[in-house]
Amino acid sequence: MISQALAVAKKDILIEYRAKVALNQVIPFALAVLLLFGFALDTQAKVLVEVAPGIFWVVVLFSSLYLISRSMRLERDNGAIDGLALLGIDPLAIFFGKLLALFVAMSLLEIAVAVGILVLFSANLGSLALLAVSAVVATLGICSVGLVYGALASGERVGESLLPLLVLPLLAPVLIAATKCWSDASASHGGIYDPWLKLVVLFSVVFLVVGAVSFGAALED
Amino acid sequence: MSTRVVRRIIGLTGLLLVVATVVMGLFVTPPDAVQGNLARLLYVHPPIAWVAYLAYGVTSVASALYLWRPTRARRWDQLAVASAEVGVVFTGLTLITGSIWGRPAWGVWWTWDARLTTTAILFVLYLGYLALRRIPMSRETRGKRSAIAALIAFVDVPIVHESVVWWRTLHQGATVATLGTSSKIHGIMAWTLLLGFIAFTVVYLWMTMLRFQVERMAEQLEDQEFSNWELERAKEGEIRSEAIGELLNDGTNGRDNTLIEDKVR
Amino acid sequence: MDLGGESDAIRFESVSVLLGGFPALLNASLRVSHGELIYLRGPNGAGKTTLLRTLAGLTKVSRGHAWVSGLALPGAERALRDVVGLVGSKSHLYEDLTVHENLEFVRSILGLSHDRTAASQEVFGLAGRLQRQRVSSLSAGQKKRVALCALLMKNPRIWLLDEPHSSLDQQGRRLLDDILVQATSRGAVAVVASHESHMAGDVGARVLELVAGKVVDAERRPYLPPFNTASATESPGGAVS
Amino acid sequence: MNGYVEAGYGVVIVALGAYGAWLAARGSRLRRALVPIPVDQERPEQPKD
Repeated sequence: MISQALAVAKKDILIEYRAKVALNQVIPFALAVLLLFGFALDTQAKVLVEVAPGIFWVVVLFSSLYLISRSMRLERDNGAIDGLALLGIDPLAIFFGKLLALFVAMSLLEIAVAVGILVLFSANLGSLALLAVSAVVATLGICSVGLVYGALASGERVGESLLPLLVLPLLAPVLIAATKCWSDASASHGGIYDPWLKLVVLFSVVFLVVGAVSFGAALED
Repeated sequence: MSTRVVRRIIGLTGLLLVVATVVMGLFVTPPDAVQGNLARLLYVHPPIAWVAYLAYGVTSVASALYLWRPTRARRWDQLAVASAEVGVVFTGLTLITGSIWGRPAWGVWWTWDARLTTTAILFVLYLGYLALRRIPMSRETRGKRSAIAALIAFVDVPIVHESVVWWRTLHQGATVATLGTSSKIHGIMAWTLLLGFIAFTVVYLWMTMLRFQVERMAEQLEDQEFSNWELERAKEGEIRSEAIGELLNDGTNGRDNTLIEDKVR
Repeated sequence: MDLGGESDAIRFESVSVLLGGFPALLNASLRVSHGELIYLRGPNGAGKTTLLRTLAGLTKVSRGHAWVSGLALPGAERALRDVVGLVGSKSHLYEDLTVHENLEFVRSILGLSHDRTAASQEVFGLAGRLQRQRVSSLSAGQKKRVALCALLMKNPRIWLLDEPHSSLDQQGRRLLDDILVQATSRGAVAVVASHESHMAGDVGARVLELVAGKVVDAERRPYLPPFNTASATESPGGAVS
Repeated sequence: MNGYVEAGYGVVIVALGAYGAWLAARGSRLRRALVPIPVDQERPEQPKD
């Protein structure tokens, strides 16, 4: 199972390395949105610093939709998902393999957006440990929710435009808790034991379990 | 047939109870000491919100029963969608009546209070659920996938609620509790509120039964069409030469098909 | 489970498959013994692809019962996928990966040896510079060769091929026929949907015809367009069994 | 009273009424499609006689 999952992850990362969709399309998109937020909020330095954590997660969530639907589209093109089924892969291996690959792409995206916010909004990071841990855990939750819903809406062309409607409301707790984590971190009064981090962990653990349990059933017809 | 009669009786009862609630709420009960006439919304808003949560609870249970193999049956999927659709209607009404109440009471149409925000997210989640069901899929696939979506939403709602409570701890307490503990709630007001709860629950019952029947009949219609397919598919492969000749005849499509040379001439 | 169903390689008993309410297969019955090579033909929309996908466990049997390689359908789809191989109208390949990377992925999932990949690539002429080519830059025929190569690597008990001849060149077709003849002589079963069923005689295949979702023995109902009797010469091999 | 109360009651009654009516219409349309009434089938033939 683990070797199969790693093979799936390796395949997805290799495809990303070849096609560079995250690097050439999604990250520039995220940075463009950051600039637009700057214009919309009238470059009032104080406001920008205050809302920076929220903007970070909103931009990451919106951009992640592209990565998620890209990840599922890979398997739909040429009926690759049938190919995977015919190779007899454990759906759990597909889930964790794709999760790992999506996580890598999301991490690149988050680093780019974070750097963009630091430079453009002159925000400060504060407690780096809290930031890093909350981002990693939140990303795992986002990816697993995204993959399950990607599988639920997959198989049909109309499904792709449905993904945001299905995923975004579910991710409200992550947005709230991860944003608060960053706020606490930048105010430097949060440590690893920040209460908001607990909510992020709760969400991600719940959705990793739910995702692992339901991904196979969602994929099967 | 008998279920139809039962449904009609339930429908009529619901109608009568709603009419009674409206009459009691608008004309019989006295205005509240604090909120005045505005408190009359108490008899519709909380009951409708309760029905919305009840509907999603039914959808979740039905979805779980559909997903669990030993109890998997078409009726659970049909019940899930019936209850979810009625739930969306009631959630929409909860948001609207809440907003109408909030404007004069708090001075704003919307406040980021935990209950309101959770209800709004619930509304969007189940709109997504209904949209997912509209994607063309085989019946079994749709049943399974939408049941998964319903259960994920069910798992998510408490987390949303908790996070919003933490996020905005400043919010007024539960409406019923506030009015109840202030002990200014009149006897007749309590009875009317109870009447409202019963009335809208009966209406929910009627609507869900009807929606369930609609879903059921739509599937029966699909099955009925299956038997027609046999005749239709048997005709496949016939080549209708006469019809082709007819279609190729000039002038039958109402357009001038004559060659350009003819026109020039 | 039915004993008769287990002794046949493939057995369908009035199987219907509904695709969104449309019965792509309608009360189809079918028996195939071990070691048989089947050519499946029929007009467009007759259900050939659906039959193959059902045999592969990718589409569920809606009504009726089927046994494939002793596995009962509906029910054993997951187990069935381990013993079948399918090359369909879709290549199941990743366009952004090279030929070798695609096959390497298949190899690593199936846990095969590197030698096996190399030898299969050699057979299909995919070993040289071509293996470093991205799939997106290949022609339709080359993609088919890659898909068939993956199938050969898997060496399934049941080979399912949907129009494999359509984009292959002469050499490719002979190669494929050779593989199928050798595989079936070792007890495997091959079901090939093809319009080129006049070639069936060359490989000793039995021809089955699928009409409007039902399987018809070619001997009983010759495939003749209703008013074009001149094309009767198109199906001389139809009666071979 | 004060407009808000009437609006609240009105919205609820109109929305539930509309949804209920829509459901009932869908139900009766499906019921008609499901059970082909023999009388309906005979009617077109009557003018021929």
